[in-house]
Amino acid sequence: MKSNTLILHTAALFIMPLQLMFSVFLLFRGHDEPGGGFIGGLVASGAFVLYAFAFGSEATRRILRVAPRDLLSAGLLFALASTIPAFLAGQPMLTAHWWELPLPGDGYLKLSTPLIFDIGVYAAVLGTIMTFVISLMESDE
Amino acid sequence: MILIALYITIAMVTLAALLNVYRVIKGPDAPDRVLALDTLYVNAIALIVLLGIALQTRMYLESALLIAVMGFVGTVAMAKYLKRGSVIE
Amino acid sequence: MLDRLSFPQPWLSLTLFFTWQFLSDGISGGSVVLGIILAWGIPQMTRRFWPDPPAVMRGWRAPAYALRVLWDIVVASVEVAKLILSPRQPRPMFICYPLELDHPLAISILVSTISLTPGTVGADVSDDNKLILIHSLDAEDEQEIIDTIRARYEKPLLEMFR
Amino acid sequence: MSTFAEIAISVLLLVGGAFTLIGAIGLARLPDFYTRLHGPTKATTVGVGAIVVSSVIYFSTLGRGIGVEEILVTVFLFMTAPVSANFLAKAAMHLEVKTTENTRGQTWDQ
Repeated sequence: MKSNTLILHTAALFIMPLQLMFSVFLLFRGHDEPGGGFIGGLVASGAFVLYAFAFGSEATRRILRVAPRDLLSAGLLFALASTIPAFLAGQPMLTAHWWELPLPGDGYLKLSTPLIFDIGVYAAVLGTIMTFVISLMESDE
Repeated sequence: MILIALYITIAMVTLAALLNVYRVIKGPDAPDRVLALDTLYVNAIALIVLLGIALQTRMYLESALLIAVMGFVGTVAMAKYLKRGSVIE
Repeated sequence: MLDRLSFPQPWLSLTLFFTWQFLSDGISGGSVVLGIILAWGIPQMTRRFWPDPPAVMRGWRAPAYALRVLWDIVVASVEVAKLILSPRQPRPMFICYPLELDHPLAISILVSTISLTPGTVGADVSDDNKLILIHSLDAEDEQEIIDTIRARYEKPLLEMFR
Repeated sequence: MSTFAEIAISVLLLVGGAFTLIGAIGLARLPDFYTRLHGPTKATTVGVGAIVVSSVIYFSTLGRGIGVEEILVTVFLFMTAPVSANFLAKAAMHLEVKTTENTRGQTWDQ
Protein backbone atom coordinates (compact mmCIF):
# COMPACT_ATOMS: atom_id res chain seq x y z
CA MET A 1 0.00 0.00 0.00
CA LYS A 2 1.38 3.41 -0.96
CA SER A 3 1.24 6.19 1.60
CA ASN A 4 1.05 9.96 1.47
CA THR A 5 1.97 13.00 3.53
CA LEU A 6 -1.55 14.25 4.23
CA ILE A 7 -1.04 14.51 7.98
CA LEU A 8 2.12 16.59 7.68
CA HIS A 9 0.41 18.91 5.20
CA THR A 10 -2.52 19.58 7.50
CA ALA A 11 -0.28 19.90 10.53
CA ALA A 12 1.95 22.39 8.74
CA LEU A 13 -1.09 24.47 7.76
CA PHE A 14 -2.22 24.71 11.38
CA ILE A 15 1.08 24.89 13.23
CA MET A 16 2.98 27.27 10.98
CA PRO A 17 0.68 30.29 11.63
CA LEU A 18 1.01 29.74 15.38
CA GLN A 19 4.79 29.55 15.07
CA LEU A 20 4.93 32.74 13.02
CA MET A 21 2.76 34.54 15.57
CA PHE A 22 4.97 33.33 18.40
CA SER A 23 8.06 34.51 16.56
CA VAL A 24 6.59 38.00 16.16
CA PHE A 25 5.67 37.96 19.85
CA LEU A 26 9.25 37.10 20.81
CA LEU A 27 10.51 39.85 18.52
CA PHE A 28 8.38 42.58 20.08
CA ARG A 29 8.90 41.74 23.71
CA GLY A 30 12.63 41.71 23.23
CA HIS A 31 13.77 44.90 24.95
CA ASP A 32 12.99 44.29 28.61
CA GLU A 33 12.09 40.61 28.85
CA PRO A 34 13.51 37.39 27.40
CA GLY A 35 13.18 37.23 23.66
CA GLY A 36 14.47 39.38 20.86
CA GLY A 37 15.28 39.40 17.21
CA PHE A 38 17.57 36.41 17.15
CA ILE A 39 15.29 33.88 18.80
CA GLY A 40 12.28 35.31 16.96
CA GLY A 41 14.09 34.81 13.68
CA LEU A 42 14.93 31.24 14.66
CA VAL A 43 11.32 30.40 15.45
CA ALA A 44 10.20 31.99 12.19
CA SER A 45 12.73 29.95 10.26
CA GLY A 46 11.49 26.87 12.10
CA ALA A 47 8.04 27.67 10.79
CA PHE A 48 9.25 28.08 7.21
CA VAL A 49 11.39 24.94 7.45
CA LEU A 50 8.30 22.98 8.51
CA TYR A 51 6.45 24.47 5.56
CA ALA A 52 9.32 23.50 3.29
CA PHE A 53 9.21 19.89 4.56
CA ALA A 54 5.52 19.72 3.82
CA PHE A 55 5.26 21.55 0.50
CA GLY A 56 8.73 21.73 -1.00
CA SER A 57 11.25 24.48 -1.67
CA GLU A 58 9.42 26.13 -4.55
CA ALA A 59 6.31 26.81 -2.45
CA THR A 60 8.47 28.13 0.38
CA ARG A 61 10.22 30.55 -1.95
CA ARG A 62 6.83 31.74 -3.09
CA ILE A 63 5.46 32.49 0.38
CA LEU A 64 8.67 34.22 1.40
CA ARG A 65 8.10 36.55 -1.61
CA VAL A 66 11.67 37.90 -1.44
CA ALA A 67 14.71 35.76 -2.06
CA PRO A 68 16.20 34.68 1.30
CA ARG A 69 19.53 36.24 0.37
CA ASP A 70 17.85 39.62 -0.11
CA LEU A 71 16.14 39.18 3.25
CA LEU A 72 19.53 38.66 4.84
CA SER A 73 21.06 41.78 3.37
CA ALA A 74 17.95 43.87 4.01
CA GLY A 75 18.08 42.76 7.64
CA LEU A 76 21.69 43.83 7.97
CA LEU A 77 20.91 47.22 6.40
CA PHE A 78 17.99 47.66 8.79
CA ALA A 79 20.17 46.88 11.79
CA LEU A 80 22.70 49.38 10.50
CA ALA A 81 19.97 51.99 10.02
CA SER A 82 19.15 51.77 13.74
CA THR A 83 22.49 53.41 14.49
CA ILE A 84 21.66 56.56 12.50
CA PRO A 85 19.62 58.45 15.18
CA ALA A 86 22.44 58.07 17.69
CA PHE A 87 24.92 59.16 15.04
CA LEU A 88 22.89 62.27 14.22
CA ALA A 89 22.64 63.15 17.91
CA GLY A 90 26.40 62.77 18.26
CA GLN A 91 26.14 59.96 20.79
CA PRO A 92 28.08 56.65 20.89
CA MET A 93 26.92 54.10 18.35
CA LEU A 94 23.73 52.09 19.14
CA THR A 95 22.59 54.45 21.91
CA ALA A 96 18.87 53.78 22.31
CA HIS A 97 16.31 56.35 21.15
CA TRP A 98 12.60 56.06 21.88
CA TRP A 99 9.54 57.46 20.17
CA GLU A 100 5.91 56.99 21.06
CA LEU A 101 3.30 57.16 18.31
CA PRO A 102 -0.19 57.90 19.62
CA LEU A 103 -2.85 55.50 18.37
CA PRO A 104 -6.65 55.75 18.25
CA GLY A 105 -7.97 54.95 21.71
CA ASP A 106 -5.46 55.66 24.40
CA GLY A 107 -2.68 53.41 23.21
CA TYR A 108 0.83 54.14 22.12
CA LEU A 109 2.91 52.30 19.62
CA LYS A 110 6.38 52.28 21.11
CA LEU A 111 9.12 52.58 18.56
CA SER A 112 12.76 52.49 19.46
CA THR A 113 16.11 51.96 17.85
CA PRO A 114 16.59 48.65 19.73
CA LEU A 115 13.35 47.46 18.14
CA ILE A 116 14.57 48.45 14.68
CA PHE A 117 17.83 46.66 15.40
CA ASP A 118 15.89 43.58 16.52
CA ILE A 119 13.78 43.60 13.36
CA GLY A 120 16.99 43.75 11.36
CA VAL A 121 18.45 40.80 13.26
CA TYR A 122 15.16 38.88 12.82
CA ALA A 123 15.27 39.33 9.05
CA ALA A 124 18.98 38.50 8.92
CA VAL A 125 18.58 35.26 10.90
CA LEU A 126 15.54 34.22 8.88
CA GLY A 127 17.37 35.05 5.65
CA THR A 128 20.48 33.13 6.63
CA ILE A 129 18.70 29.95 7.66
CA MET A 130 16.33 29.97 4.71
CA THR A 131 19.28 30.49 2.35
CA PHE A 132 20.89 27.38 3.83
CA VAL A 133 17.79 25.26 3.80
CA ILE A 134 16.50 26.22 0.37
CA SER A 135 19.85 25.85 -1.34
CA LEU A 136 20.36 22.47 0.37
CA MET A 137 16.93 21.39 -0.81
CA GLU A 138 17.57 22.47 -4.34
CA SER A 139 21.02 20.89 -4.55
CA ASP A 140 19.34 17.66 -3.46
CA GLU A 141 16.66 17.69 -6.09
CA MET B 1 1.42 20.48 50.64
CA ILE B 2 2.08 21.84 47.20
CA LEU B 3 5.79 21.89 47.95
CA ILE B 4 5.88 18.19 48.80
CA ALA B 5 3.85 17.30 45.71
CA LEU B 6 6.17 19.50 43.68
CA TYR B 7 9.29 17.73 44.91
CA ILE B 8 7.81 14.29 44.29
CA THR B 9 6.74 15.33 40.79
CA ILE B 10 10.18 16.75 39.99
CA ALA B 11 11.71 13.47 41.12
CA MET B 12 9.31 11.46 38.92
CA VAL B 13 9.90 13.59 35.84
CA THR B 14 13.65 13.44 36.34
CA LEU B 15 13.46 9.65 36.61
CA ALA B 16 11.37 9.63 33.42
CA ALA B 17 14.03 11.71 31.67
CA LEU B 18 16.71 9.24 32.80
CA LEU B 19 14.69 6.33 31.41
CA ASN B 20 14.45 8.22 28.12
CA VAL B 21 18.21 8.70 28.11
CA TYR B 22 18.55 4.94 28.64
CA ARG B 23 16.43 4.40 25.51
CA VAL B 24 18.47 6.95 23.55
CA ILE B 25 21.66 5.07 24.40
CA LYS B 26 20.29 1.56 23.95
CA GLY B 27 18.44 2.08 20.69
CA PRO B 28 18.36 -0.47 19.08
CA ASP B 29 17.18 1.32 15.91
CA ALA B 30 17.39 4.94 14.84
CA PRO B 31 13.60 5.55 15.13
CA ASP B 32 13.74 4.42 18.77
CA ARG B 33 16.39 7.00 19.49
CA VAL B 34 14.47 9.77 17.79
CA LEU B 35 11.32 8.78 19.68
CA ALA B 36 13.24 8.87 22.97
CA LEU B 37 14.64 12.32 22.13
CA ASP B 38 11.13 13.45 21.29
CA THR B 39 9.90 12.29 24.69
CA LEU B 40 12.93 13.87 26.33
CA TYR B 41 12.04 17.34 25.08
CA VAL B 42 8.47 16.93 26.29
CA ASN B 43 9.88 16.01 29.70
CA ALA B 44 12.12 19.07 29.56
CA ILE B 45 8.99 21.19 29.09
CA ALA B 46 7.47 19.57 32.19
CA LEU B 47 10.63 20.28 34.20
CA ILE B 48 10.66 23.92 33.12
CA VAL B 49 7.02 24.39 34.10
CA LEU B 50 7.75 22.75 37.49
CA LEU B 51 10.77 25.01 37.98
CA GLY B 52 8.52 27.97 37.23
CA ILE B 53 6.12 26.89 39.99
CA ALA B 54 8.98 26.27 42.41
CA LEU B 55 10.49 29.71 41.83
CA GLN B 56 7.06 31.39 41.54
CA THR B 57 7.86 33.02 38.25
CA ARG B 58 6.21 32.83 34.85
CA MET B 59 9.36 33.99 33.13
CA TYR B 60 10.31 30.48 32.00
CA LEU B 61 7.08 29.70 30.21
CA GLU B 62 8.27 31.27 27.00
CA SER B 63 11.23 28.94 26.97
CA ALA B 64 8.83 26.01 27.47
CA LEU B 65 6.82 27.16 24.47
CA LEU B 66 10.02 27.66 22.54
CA ILE B 67 11.16 24.10 23.26
CA ALA B 68 7.74 22.79 22.21
CA VAL B 69 7.93 24.67 18.90
CA MET B 70 11.51 23.90 17.99
CA GLY B 71 11.42 20.34 19.33
CA PHE B 72 8.57 19.46 16.99
CA VAL B 73 10.42 20.87 13.98
CA GLY B 74 13.48 18.92 15.08
CA THR B 75 11.59 15.65 15.37
CA VAL B 76 10.00 16.11 11.96
CA ALA B 77 13.41 16.89 10.46
CA MET B 78 14.96 13.78 11.99
CA ALA B 79 12.07 11.56 10.92
CA LYS B 80 12.39 13.01 7.42
CA TYR B 81 16.09 12.22 7.45
CA LEU B 82 15.41 8.63 8.49
CA LYS B 83 12.86 8.27 5.73
CA ARG B 84 14.88 9.55 2.82
CA GLY B 85 18.49 9.35 3.92
CA SER B 86 18.61 13.11 3.44
CA VAL B 87 16.71 15.73 5.37
CA ILE B 88 15.14 17.32 2.37
CA GLU B 89 13.48 15.46 -0.41
CA MET C 1 -7.03 43.33 -5.68
CA LEU C 2 -10.01 42.66 -3.43
CA ASP C 3 -8.59 39.19 -3.12
CA ARG C 4 -5.52 40.58 -1.42
CA LEU C 5 -7.58 42.41 1.19
CA SER C 6 -9.76 39.48 2.18
CA PHE C 7 -9.40 37.03 5.02
CA PRO C 8 -9.14 33.65 3.26
CA GLN C 9 -9.51 31.66 6.49
CA PRO C 10 -11.78 33.73 8.72
CA TRP C 11 -11.63 31.24 11.61
CA LEU C 12 -7.87 31.06 11.52
CA SER C 13 -7.70 34.86 11.44
CA LEU C 14 -10.02 35.15 14.43
CA THR C 15 -8.01 32.59 16.39
CA LEU C 16 -4.76 34.34 15.58
CA PHE C 17 -6.21 37.74 16.54
CA PHE C 18 -7.44 36.60 19.94
CA THR C 19 -4.32 34.57 20.67
CA TRP C 20 -2.31 37.70 19.97
CA GLN C 21 -4.46 39.79 22.33
CA PHE C 22 -3.88 37.33 25.14
CA LEU C 23 -0.19 36.89 24.40
CA SER C 24 0.45 40.64 24.50
CA ASP C 25 -0.95 41.07 28.02
CA GLY C 26 -4.38 42.52 27.47
CA ILE C 27 -6.02 44.61 24.81
CA SER C 28 -4.48 47.95 23.94
CA GLY C 29 -4.33 50.13 20.84
CA GLY C 30 -0.98 48.75 19.76
CA SER C 31 -1.90 45.11 20.25
CA VAL C 32 -5.15 45.52 18.28
CA VAL C 33 -3.32 47.08 15.33
CA LEU C 34 -0.61 44.42 15.32
CA GLY C 35 -3.20 41.68 15.87
CA ILE C 36 -5.16 42.77 12.81
CA ILE C 37 -1.99 42.93 10.73
CA LEU C 38 -1.00 39.40 11.80
CA ALA C 39 -4.52 37.99 11.42
CA TRP C 40 -4.56 39.32 7.88
CA GLY C 41 -0.95 38.66 6.86
CA ILE C 42 -0.33 35.12 8.05
CA PRO C 43 -3.38 33.48 6.39
CA GLN C 44 -2.65 35.48 3.22
CA MET C 45 0.83 34.04 3.19
CA THR C 46 -0.23 30.43 3.59
CA ARG C 47 -3.47 30.45 1.64
CA ARG C 48 -2.23 28.47 -1.34
CA PHE C 49 -2.33 24.99 0.17
CA TRP C 50 -5.47 25.19 2.26
CA PRO C 51 -7.91 22.57 1.02
CA ASP C 52 -11.26 23.82 -0.23
CA PRO C 53 -13.72 24.03 2.62
CA PRO C 54 -16.13 21.11 2.77
CA ALA C 55 -19.59 21.65 1.33
CA VAL C 56 -21.22 21.51 4.74
CA MET C 57 -19.39 22.31 7.90
CA ARG C 58 -21.30 22.13 11.15
CA GLY C 59 -18.87 23.90 13.41
CA TRP C 60 -21.15 23.91 16.43
CA ARG C 61 -20.68 20.18 16.77
CA ALA C 62 -16.96 20.65 17.35
CA PRO C 63 -17.03 21.38 21.14
CA ALA C 64 -18.98 18.20 21.91
CA TYR C 65 -16.51 16.18 19.85
CA ALA C 66 -13.54 17.88 21.52
CA LEU C 67 -14.92 17.11 24.99
CA ARG C 68 -15.49 13.47 24.09
CA VAL C 69 -11.95 13.18 22.73
CA LEU C 70 -10.52 14.90 25.81
CA TRP C 71 -12.30 12.43 28.06
CA ASP C 72 -11.16 9.50 25.93
CA ILE C 73 -7.59 10.75 26.10
CA VAL C 74 -7.68 10.51 29.88
CA VAL C 75 -9.23 7.03 29.73
CA ALA C 76 -6.69 6.04 27.09
CA SER C 77 -3.76 7.07 29.23
CA VAL C 78 -5.06 5.11 32.19
CA GLU C 79 -5.47 2.04 30.00
CA VAL C 80 -2.02 2.37 28.46
CA ALA C 81 -0.60 2.94 31.93
CA LYS C 82 -2.22 -0.24 33.23
CA LEU C 83 -0.87 -2.22 30.31
CA ILE C 84 2.64 -0.80 30.69
CA LEU C 85 2.73 -1.62 34.39
CA SER C 86 1.24 -5.12 34.08
CA PRO C 87 3.80 -7.88 33.53
CA ARG C 88 2.06 -9.59 30.60
CA GLN C 89 3.20 -9.06 27.04
CA PRO C 90 0.98 -6.86 24.85
CA ARG C 91 -0.58 -8.32 21.71
CA PRO C 92 0.09 -5.69 19.04
CA MET C 93 -1.66 -5.67 15.69
CA PHE C 94 -1.63 -3.62 12.49
CA ILE C 95 -5.13 -2.83 11.25
CA CYS C 96 -6.26 -1.38 7.92
CA TYR C 97 -9.18 0.91 8.54
CA PRO C 98 -11.39 1.73 5.54
CA LEU C 99 -12.35 5.42 5.59
CA GLU C 100 -15.73 6.90 4.88
CA LEU C 101 -14.51 10.46 5.30
CA ASP C 102 -12.95 12.07 2.29
CA HIS C 103 -12.08 15.63 3.26
CA PRO C 104 -8.34 15.94 4.06
CA LEU C 105 -8.99 18.07 7.13
CA ALA C 106 -11.45 15.53 8.54
CA ILE C 107 -9.05 12.65 7.87
CA SER C 108 -6.25 14.49 9.69
CA ILE C 109 -8.49 15.10 12.67
CA LEU C 110 -9.53 11.44 12.71
CA VAL C 111 -5.92 10.19 12.57
CA SER C 112 -4.89 12.57 15.36
CA THR C 113 -7.83 11.40 17.45
CA ILE C 114 -6.90 7.77 16.87
CA SER C 115 -3.34 8.49 17.96
CA LEU C 116 -4.49 10.06 21.21
CA THR C 117 -7.15 7.52 22.19
CA PRO C 118 -7.14 4.00 23.67
CA GLY C 119 -4.46 1.65 22.53
CA THR C 120 -4.13 2.85 18.95
CA VAL C 121 -1.72 4.99 16.94
CA GLY C 122 -2.63 6.20 13.46
CA ALA C 123 0.47 5.15 11.58
CA ASP C 124 -0.26 6.05 7.99
CA VAL C 125 -2.78 7.18 5.38
CA SER C 126 -2.84 5.57 1.94
CA ASP C 127 -2.21 7.81 -1.05
CA ASP C 128 -5.78 7.64 -2.29
CA ASN C 129 -7.08 8.71 1.16
CA LYS C 130 -9.19 5.55 1.46
CA LEU C 131 -7.35 3.56 4.13
CA ILE C 132 -5.64 4.28 7.42
CA LEU C 133 -3.02 1.98 8.89
CA ILE C 134 -3.51 1.72 12.64
CA HIS C 135 -1.16 0.13 15.10
CA SER C 136 -3.00 -1.22 18.10
CA LEU C 137 -1.09 -1.93 21.29
CA ASP C 138 -3.31 -4.65 22.67
CA ALA C 139 -5.94 -5.94 20.28
CA GLU C 140 -8.28 -8.89 20.59
CA ASP C 141 -10.29 -8.50 17.48
CA GLU C 142 -9.72 -6.36 14.41
CA GLN C 143 -13.39 -5.81 13.63
CA GLU C 144 -14.18 -4.66 17.15
CA ILE C 145 -11.62 -1.85 17.00
CA ILE C 146 -12.80 -0.78 13.55
CA ASP C 147 -16.41 -0.67 14.76
CA THR C 148 -15.51 1.35 17.87
CA ILE C 149 -13.62 3.95 15.86
CA ARG C 150 -16.38 4.09 13.27
CA ALA C 151 -19.13 4.65 15.81
CA ARG C 152 -17.28 6.85 18.27
CA TYR C 153 -15.19 9.15 16.09
CA GLU C 154 -15.86 8.82 12.38
CA LYS C 155 -19.66 9.18 12.57
CA PRO C 156 -19.52 12.50 14.46
CA LEU C 157 -16.87 13.76 12.02
CA LEU C 158 -19.06 12.70 9.10
CA GLU C 159 -21.83 14.77 10.64
CA MET C 160 -19.46 17.73 10.85
CA PHE C 161 -17.86 17.56 7.40
CA ARG C 162 -19.96 16.72 4.40
CA MET D 1 -4.90 30.22 48.68
CA SER D 2 -7.88 28.01 49.43
CA THR D 3 -7.41 24.42 50.55
CA PHE D 4 -9.42 23.23 47.60
CA ALA D 5 -7.05 24.87 45.11
CA GLU D 6 -4.08 23.44 46.99
CA ILE D 7 -5.46 19.94 46.80
CA ALA D 8 -6.32 20.33 43.12
CA ILE D 9 -2.84 21.59 42.29
CA SER D 10 -1.09 18.85 44.28
CA VAL D 11 -3.22 16.09 42.79
CA LEU D 12 -2.73 17.38 39.25
CA LEU D 13 1.02 17.62 39.80
CA LEU D 14 1.26 14.07 41.13
CA VAL D 15 -0.98 12.66 38.39
CA GLY D 16 1.05 14.49 35.77
CA GLY D 17 4.33 13.26 37.18
CA ALA D 18 3.01 9.70 37.39
CA PHE D 19 1.85 9.68 33.76
CA THR D 20 5.12 11.16 32.56
CA LEU D 21 6.99 8.45 34.45
CA ILE D 22 4.70 5.71 33.11
CA GLY D 23 5.23 6.96 29.57
CA ALA D 24 8.98 6.72 30.08
CA ILE D 25 8.67 3.25 31.65
CA GLY D 26 6.66 2.18 28.60
CA LEU D 27 9.38 3.56 26.37
CA ALA D 28 12.01 1.64 28.26
CA ARG D 29 10.12 -1.62 28.77
CA LEU D 30 7.91 -2.44 25.79
CA PRO D 31 9.29 -4.92 23.26
CA ASP D 32 9.40 -3.16 19.87
CA PHE D 33 9.36 0.28 18.29
CA TYR D 34 5.66 0.35 17.40
CA THR D 35 4.53 -0.58 20.89
CA ARG D 36 6.96 1.95 22.38
CA LEU D 37 5.27 4.60 20.28
CA HIS D 38 2.17 4.37 22.49
CA GLY D 39 3.78 5.49 25.74
CA PRO D 40 5.07 8.91 24.65
CA THR D 41 2.09 9.84 22.47
CA LYS D 42 -0.52 9.21 25.14
CA ALA D 43 0.84 8.96 28.68
CA THR D 44 3.56 11.60 28.38
CA THR D 45 1.34 14.09 26.57
CA VAL D 46 -1.37 13.74 29.21
CA GLY D 47 1.19 13.92 32.01
CA VAL D 48 2.73 17.15 30.78
CA GLY D 49 -0.77 18.47 30.07
CA ALA D 50 -1.76 17.86 33.71
CA ILE D 51 1.39 19.55 35.02
CA VAL D 52 0.76 22.56 32.80
CA VAL D 53 -2.88 22.79 33.96
CA SER D 54 -1.74 22.72 37.60
CA SER D 55 0.63 25.58 36.76
CA VAL D 56 -2.31 27.53 35.27
CA ILE D 57 -4.36 27.03 38.47
CA TYR D 58 -1.39 27.91 40.67
CA PHE D 59 -0.62 31.22 39.00
CA SER D 60 -4.27 32.19 38.68
CA THR D 61 -4.82 31.67 42.43
CA LEU D 62 -1.79 33.89 43.03
CA GLY D 63 -3.71 36.51 41.09
CA ARG D 64 -1.28 36.95 38.22
CA GLY D 65 -3.86 36.43 35.51
CA ILE D 66 -4.62 33.30 33.51
CA GLY D 67 -1.65 32.04 31.58
CA VAL D 68 -2.09 31.96 27.84
CA GLU D 69 1.41 30.63 27.35
CA GLU D 70 0.58 27.51 29.35
CA ILE D 71 -2.55 26.87 27.33
CA LEU D 72 -0.57 27.41 24.12
CA VAL D 73 2.01 24.87 25.29
CA THR D 74 -0.72 22.29 25.96
CA VAL D 75 -2.50 22.94 22.66
CA PHE D 76 0.79 22.70 20.87
CA LEU D 77 1.70 19.39 22.50
CA PHE D 78 -1.69 17.87 21.74
CA MET D 79 -1.46 19.03 18.13
CA THR D 80 2.09 17.85 17.56
CA ALA D 81 2.16 14.52 19.42
CA PRO D 82 0.04 12.60 16.86
CA VAL D 83 1.94 14.17 13.98
CA SER D 84 5.35 13.17 15.30
CA ALA D 85 4.03 9.68 16.11
CA ASN D 86 2.66 9.33 12.58
CA PHE D 87 5.89 10.57 11.08
CA LEU D 88 8.12 8.34 13.17
CA ALA D 89 5.92 5.35 12.35
CA LYS D 90 6.36 6.12 8.65
CA ALA D 91 10.13 6.37 9.11
CA ALA D 92 10.19 3.06 10.98
CA MET D 93 8.15 1.36 8.24
CA HIS D 94 10.56 2.74 5.65
CA LEU D 95 13.52 1.32 7.57
CA GLU D 96 11.60 -1.96 8.11
CA VAL D 97 12.16 -1.94 11.85
CA LYS D 98 11.57 -5.36 13.42
CA THR D 99 8.28 -6.03 15.19
CA THR D 100 7.82 -8.51 18.05
CA GLU D 101 6.84 -12.05 17.01
CA ASN D 102 3.26 -11.84 18.23
CA THR D 103 2.42 -8.83 16.06
CA ARG D 104 -0.42 -9.58 13.66
CA GLY D 105 -1.12 -7.68 10.47
CA GLN D 106 1.23 -6.10 7.95
CA THR D 107 3.05 -2.77 7.66
CA TRP D 108 2.91 -0.85 4.42
CA ASP D 109 5.69 -0.15 1.95
CA GLN D 110 6.96 3.38 2.09
